[in-house]
Amino acid sequence: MVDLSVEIAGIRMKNPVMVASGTFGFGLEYAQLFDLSRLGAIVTKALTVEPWPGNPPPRIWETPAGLLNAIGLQNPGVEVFADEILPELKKFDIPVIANIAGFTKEEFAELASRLTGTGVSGLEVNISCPNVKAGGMVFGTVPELAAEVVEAVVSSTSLPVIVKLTPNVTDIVAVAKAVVEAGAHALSLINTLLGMAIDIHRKKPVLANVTGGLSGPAIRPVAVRAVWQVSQAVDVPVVGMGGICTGSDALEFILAGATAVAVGSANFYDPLSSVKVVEEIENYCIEHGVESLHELVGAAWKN
Amino acid sequence: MVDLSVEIAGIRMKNPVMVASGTFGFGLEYAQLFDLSRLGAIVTKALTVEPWPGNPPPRIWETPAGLLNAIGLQNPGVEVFADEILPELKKFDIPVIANIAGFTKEEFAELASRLTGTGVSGLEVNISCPNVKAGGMVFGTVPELAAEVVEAVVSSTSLPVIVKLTPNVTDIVAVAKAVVEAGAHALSLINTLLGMAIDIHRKKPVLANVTGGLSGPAIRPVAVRAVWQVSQAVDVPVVGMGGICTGSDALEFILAGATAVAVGSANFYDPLSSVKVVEEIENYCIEHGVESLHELVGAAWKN
Amino acid sequence: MSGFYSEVSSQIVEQVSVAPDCYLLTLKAPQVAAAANPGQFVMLRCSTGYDPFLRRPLSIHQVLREQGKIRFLYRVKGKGTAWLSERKPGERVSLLGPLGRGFVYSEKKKKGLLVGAGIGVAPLLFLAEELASLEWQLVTLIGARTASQVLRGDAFSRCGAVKVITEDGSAGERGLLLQLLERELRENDFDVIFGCGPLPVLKGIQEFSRRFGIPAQIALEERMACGVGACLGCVCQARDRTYLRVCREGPVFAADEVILDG
Amino acid sequence: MSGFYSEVSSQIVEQVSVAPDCYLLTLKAPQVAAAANPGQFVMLRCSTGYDPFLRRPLSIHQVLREQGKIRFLYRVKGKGTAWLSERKPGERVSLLGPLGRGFVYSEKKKKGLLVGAGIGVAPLLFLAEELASLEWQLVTLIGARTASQVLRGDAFSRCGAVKVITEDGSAGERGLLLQLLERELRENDFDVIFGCGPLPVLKGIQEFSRRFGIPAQIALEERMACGVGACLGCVCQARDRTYLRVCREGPVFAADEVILDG
Ligand SMILES: Cc1cc2nc3c(=O)[nH]c(=O)nc-3n(C[C@H](O)[C@H](O)[C@H](O)COP(=O)(O)OP(=O)(O)OC[C@H]3O[C@@H](n4cnc5c(N)ncnc54)[C@H](O)[C@@H]3O)c2cc1C
Ligand SMILES: Cc1cc2nc3c(=O)[nH]c(=O)nc-3n(C[C@H](O)[C@H](O)[C@H](O)COP(=O)(O)OP(=O)(O)OC[C@H]3O[C@@H](n4cnc5c(N)ncnc54)[C@H](O)[C@@H]3O)c2cc1C
Ligand SMILES: Cc1cc2nc3c(=O)[nH]c(=O)nc-3n(C[C@H](O)[C@H](O)[C@H](O)COP(=O)(O)O)c2cc1C
Ligand SMILES: Cc1cc2nc3c(=O)[nH]c(=O)nc-3n(C[C@H](O)[C@H](O)[C@H](O)COP(=O)(O)O)c2cc1C
Ligand code: FES
Ligand code: FES
Repeated sequence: MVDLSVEIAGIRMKNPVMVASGTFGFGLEYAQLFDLSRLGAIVTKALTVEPWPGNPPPRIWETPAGLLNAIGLQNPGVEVFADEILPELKKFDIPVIANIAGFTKEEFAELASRLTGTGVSGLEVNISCPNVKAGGMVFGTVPELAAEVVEAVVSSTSLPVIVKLTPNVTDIVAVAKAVVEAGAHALSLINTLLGMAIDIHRKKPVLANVTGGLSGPAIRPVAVRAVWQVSQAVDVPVVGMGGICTGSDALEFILAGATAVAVGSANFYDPLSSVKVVEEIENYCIEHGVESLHELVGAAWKN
Repeated sequence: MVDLSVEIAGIRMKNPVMVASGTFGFGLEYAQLFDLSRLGAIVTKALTVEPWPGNPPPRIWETPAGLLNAIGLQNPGVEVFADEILPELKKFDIPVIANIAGFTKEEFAELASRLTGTGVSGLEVNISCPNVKAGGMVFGTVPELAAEVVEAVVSSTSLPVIVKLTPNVTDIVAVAKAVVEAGAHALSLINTLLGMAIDIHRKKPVLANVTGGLSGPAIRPVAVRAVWQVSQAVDVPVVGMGGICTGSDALEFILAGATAVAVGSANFYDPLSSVKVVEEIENYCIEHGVESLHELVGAAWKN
Repeated sequence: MSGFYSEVSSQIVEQVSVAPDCYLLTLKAPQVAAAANPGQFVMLRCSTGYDPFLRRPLSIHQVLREQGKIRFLYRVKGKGTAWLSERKPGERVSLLGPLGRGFVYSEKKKKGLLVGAGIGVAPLLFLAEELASLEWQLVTLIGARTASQVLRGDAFSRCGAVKVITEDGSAGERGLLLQLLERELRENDFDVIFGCGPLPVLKGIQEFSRRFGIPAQIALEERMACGVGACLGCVCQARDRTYLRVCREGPVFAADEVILDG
Repeated sequence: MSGFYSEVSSQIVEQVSVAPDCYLLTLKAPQVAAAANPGQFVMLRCSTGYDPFLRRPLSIHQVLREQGKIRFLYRVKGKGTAWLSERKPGERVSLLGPLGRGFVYSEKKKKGLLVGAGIGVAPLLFLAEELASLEWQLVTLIGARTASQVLRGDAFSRCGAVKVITEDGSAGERGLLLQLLERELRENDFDVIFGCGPLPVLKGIQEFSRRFGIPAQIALEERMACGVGACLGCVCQARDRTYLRVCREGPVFAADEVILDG
């Protein structure tokens, strides 16, 4: 028996495979396709204080081995989530991590305190969304601003706090260190790369929002590099994501230093990919005589 | 007849399609495959002051819709280039742009002055190579350092100076403005994204250099976004590159604000892709009643 | 309405070209055949690797329930549909479905007007066959650029009357589909309109529905990533300016429910 | 040596499986057939889209000059070769070649020892046939894990003597190729050794070449992007520690010219 269980910031997971925020809705959409409790954790779509309409369409565009999205945080707001959606999700035996997005530091604090005690297992602080004008990625690109947000969140909740970083920076390690200093219990990386596409027939940007976030296999090398750099520089666990489609992809992140991983855009390619990733990691461990996943975390730089 | 000719920093090109540095050698490797003079310009592999051995292998790794490379500037040095290679290249009726890479500001200046008067049509200043320890990308990530290098180059040569930017920064517009201020006559963007891959069987990074530069269709959305942002912020022409494989890809860059484009990794996919891109741009212009390519430059934000 | 869906690997039974660039694809997919309602769609993976990466939405065109088969009618637009068109009987494709909310209709006999432009007839045949089996009285209007693009006319005529109009007059009348629609609504009585086609046609249906006071349902298209309501990528605008997911609240909407843009 | 190459779209004439996961592919490619030397390779595009993005290098296994055909012998390793193995006669593939510097040999009759491990026999058959036509005296040593992996033994035996060794003894002797090589060199005289196979075999050849004082030429492999010397991606280390391009200075090197790592 391979021990695949991991703990991220106090959140105990039976295996290291989560689904990435925004790519799995609130989980319920996929509940009939497979038993959600086969996953390590579910991360929700970003929640804002008020219900938020999001950006006008078109919101997505396919690119080579990836896609651009500019959803713009559409969500029913934290109240509806806590009162109506979370009770449904709790029926599954699986930690639920709420991805939160404030437009101000104060909103981040408000979201954190509102969700405390509701039964979510942790918070993922989204200071890296490239698709909103206020807040969003801006917080995540300046170490000082990022730290302020994290301090506000940590002081408003007893929940484990995972901070999600953007790769659209010169020095992701500097941001990582700043938020860990500010109290983050774990980091998750990466959010999408800022990109865009142009419709050559209309001679206009394809997305109504002009720019969007690039995700999918295309960005995997950038994500692995970010995990490699950050996991060596900080002492908190890292959740790796960015283009993970298969068990081998996930293992790249784990060997690079991730304690857990999230499957994002691959859910679109194959909605069963997250559970397949779990199986493939397990098979790899068996083949390689690995008894506990911990032996693999960061092995590419530890050994 | 469509007028495809463009001028970049005084370099007159019969069409806007170049080949990107490092993906086309010194051009001679491809000379027997097609008539090089069908292109707008050739950009050489990076030149250093001394012959440079480059990084140990493995140096390349395929990734979804792209590849990682860590060549590390292997080249025979500027002397051999000027004395032995350039005379061969001059036989073709096509501007040759020398890509230069110094490990110090002084070396950049030396390269610039050595190449002045040799017959190259311009310099592309590579302050964005992610694959060397000293110099390289570091210059390109700090606006002040970038500006210093550009000043040193501009004051050492009468040649047109194109500065090549890295996308691995929080704010590419800030770097662009700094180098234009410092005297750059044109900008080219983007160089590769910093990435890496891990061999899950050996449990080690795949590349001997650990990290490498990500190129190919995978990065195109990031490159188009960079061109869109920078071309609106500066008054010098922009050469767009990053994942261009087809005429439509090239047109995305032109509509986003690029006056010229470069075909890079696509040369590996199809060594004739650069000439096909020229043809496809021409056909598009005919279909869309475009008489001069200039009508299209930046049309996605101008109109 | 958005009931059970599954991910299945389905075997191709037949693939025939029915017009230039248009194919009729028959798959063995008993679960989908059993669960599908007219107007629903599936997400089909159109590659073996990552190119293209996203699945492609295709309407369920016809269901052969007893045989456990489903049919798609599609036009080759880009690389996904081109890949699909090269698949041969015996090969398998991965599909997710049935998805979305289809057409809504009563079991009682009524008079229905079906309006399909070009490849827009795709979701309408399944509907026509269901309604015909409920003994609805149907008129189907098919519009196309030219005769070869008039798709599946025979199959529709087994369900009721069919009127064809082409832009070049090479089949049926000469003119635009919306002209035919207007005349039809002027001359005959209908309880409901069901339409599918490009945006101008949908807008026309929306307008005539309002003007003639006849409820209409239209099937929308939007680029999709997940197809199941999870990514919020495929929205259209509701009358109250909120966003509705085409894959979940749609793809079929009451015509007066949505704002059609662009 | 690295002469004229071109980019051609070649028609597949035949594709047969010659062992588990191993295929013999015949293409119509008169230009390549006319220009190729033993040891050279081509870069084959193994997708219609961008997955995989890079072409795959394959050695020219056999040339049927009068017919304008070339053959490849390849093993399915990953997605590129898997894609190739699914191609059918009549389809076309895009290839660039012939590329690189092949084996060097004199027109005068000599005694040659060919050493091929597993799929490493691929570039050797073309060489064997050329040398045989120059009336060289040849011995070919073929090593494999098991009988089914002994490839093209018949074809080699038309060019000279063939000795087979397998790890499990299911064909020929039981043992390792390098043991057979050592004995052969001890017992018989050769003017030159030509080898291809995985790294340990190449290293063994390098060592025996030195020990027995017989010049050897070995065909190397390295991941390639351009295949024509432009990208500097495929280097190996020369004895003087500079880097040589496997695609241009190689893929065939004098054994004492390169440092084999890893
Ligand atoms: C619910 C639903 C049901 C459908 N049912 C059917 C059906 O039954 N039959 C059928 O034939 N089709 C149907 N479609 C449309 C079908 O999904 C598309 O034609 C298909 O996805 C095209 O994929 P492709 O890979 O072939 O083309 P792509 O390569 O994706 O696109 C082809 C070209 O069109 C351009 N393009 C695509 N979309 C846009 C856009 N929104 N704006 C600007 N340019 C664009 C692309 O850039 C590209 O150049 C349906 C769509 C939806 C949403
Ligand atoms: C000059 C030359 C001639 C060749 N001739 C032949 C021939 O005649 N016949 C033949 O069968 N093969 C030949 N090869 C090898 C052949 O090119 C490869 O097997 C092929 O490119 C594999 O492509 P693929 O897409 O099938 O596998 P890929 O998907 O590219 O690789 C398969 C697996 O191997 C792993 N992998 C590949 N390379 C490495 C590496 N360097 N380090 C670690 N992991 C790696 C990949 O990650 C992947 O998991 C030749 C190679 C060269 C350089
Ligand atoms: C459609 C879509 C919506 C997303 N929404 C969110 C979000 O609400 N909050 C967030 O932190 N990340 C969001 N992301 C980013 C993903 O969680 C993930 O970080 C990113 O897509 C990289 O992983 P991938 O390449 O596996 O998709 C979204 C991504 C996509 C594709
Ligand atoms: C193998 C390889 C070598 C490269 N060498 C250089 C170089 O020497 N100097 C430079 O400025 N850019 C170099 N580049 C970057 C390219 O010129 C180009 O900016 C980048 O690859 C993005 O374009 P592409 O996606 O079309 O390849 C290299 C890229 C590759 C793939
Ligand atoms: S396609 Fe994902 S919500 Fe509709
Ligand atoms: S593969 Fe490009 S130099 Fe050899």
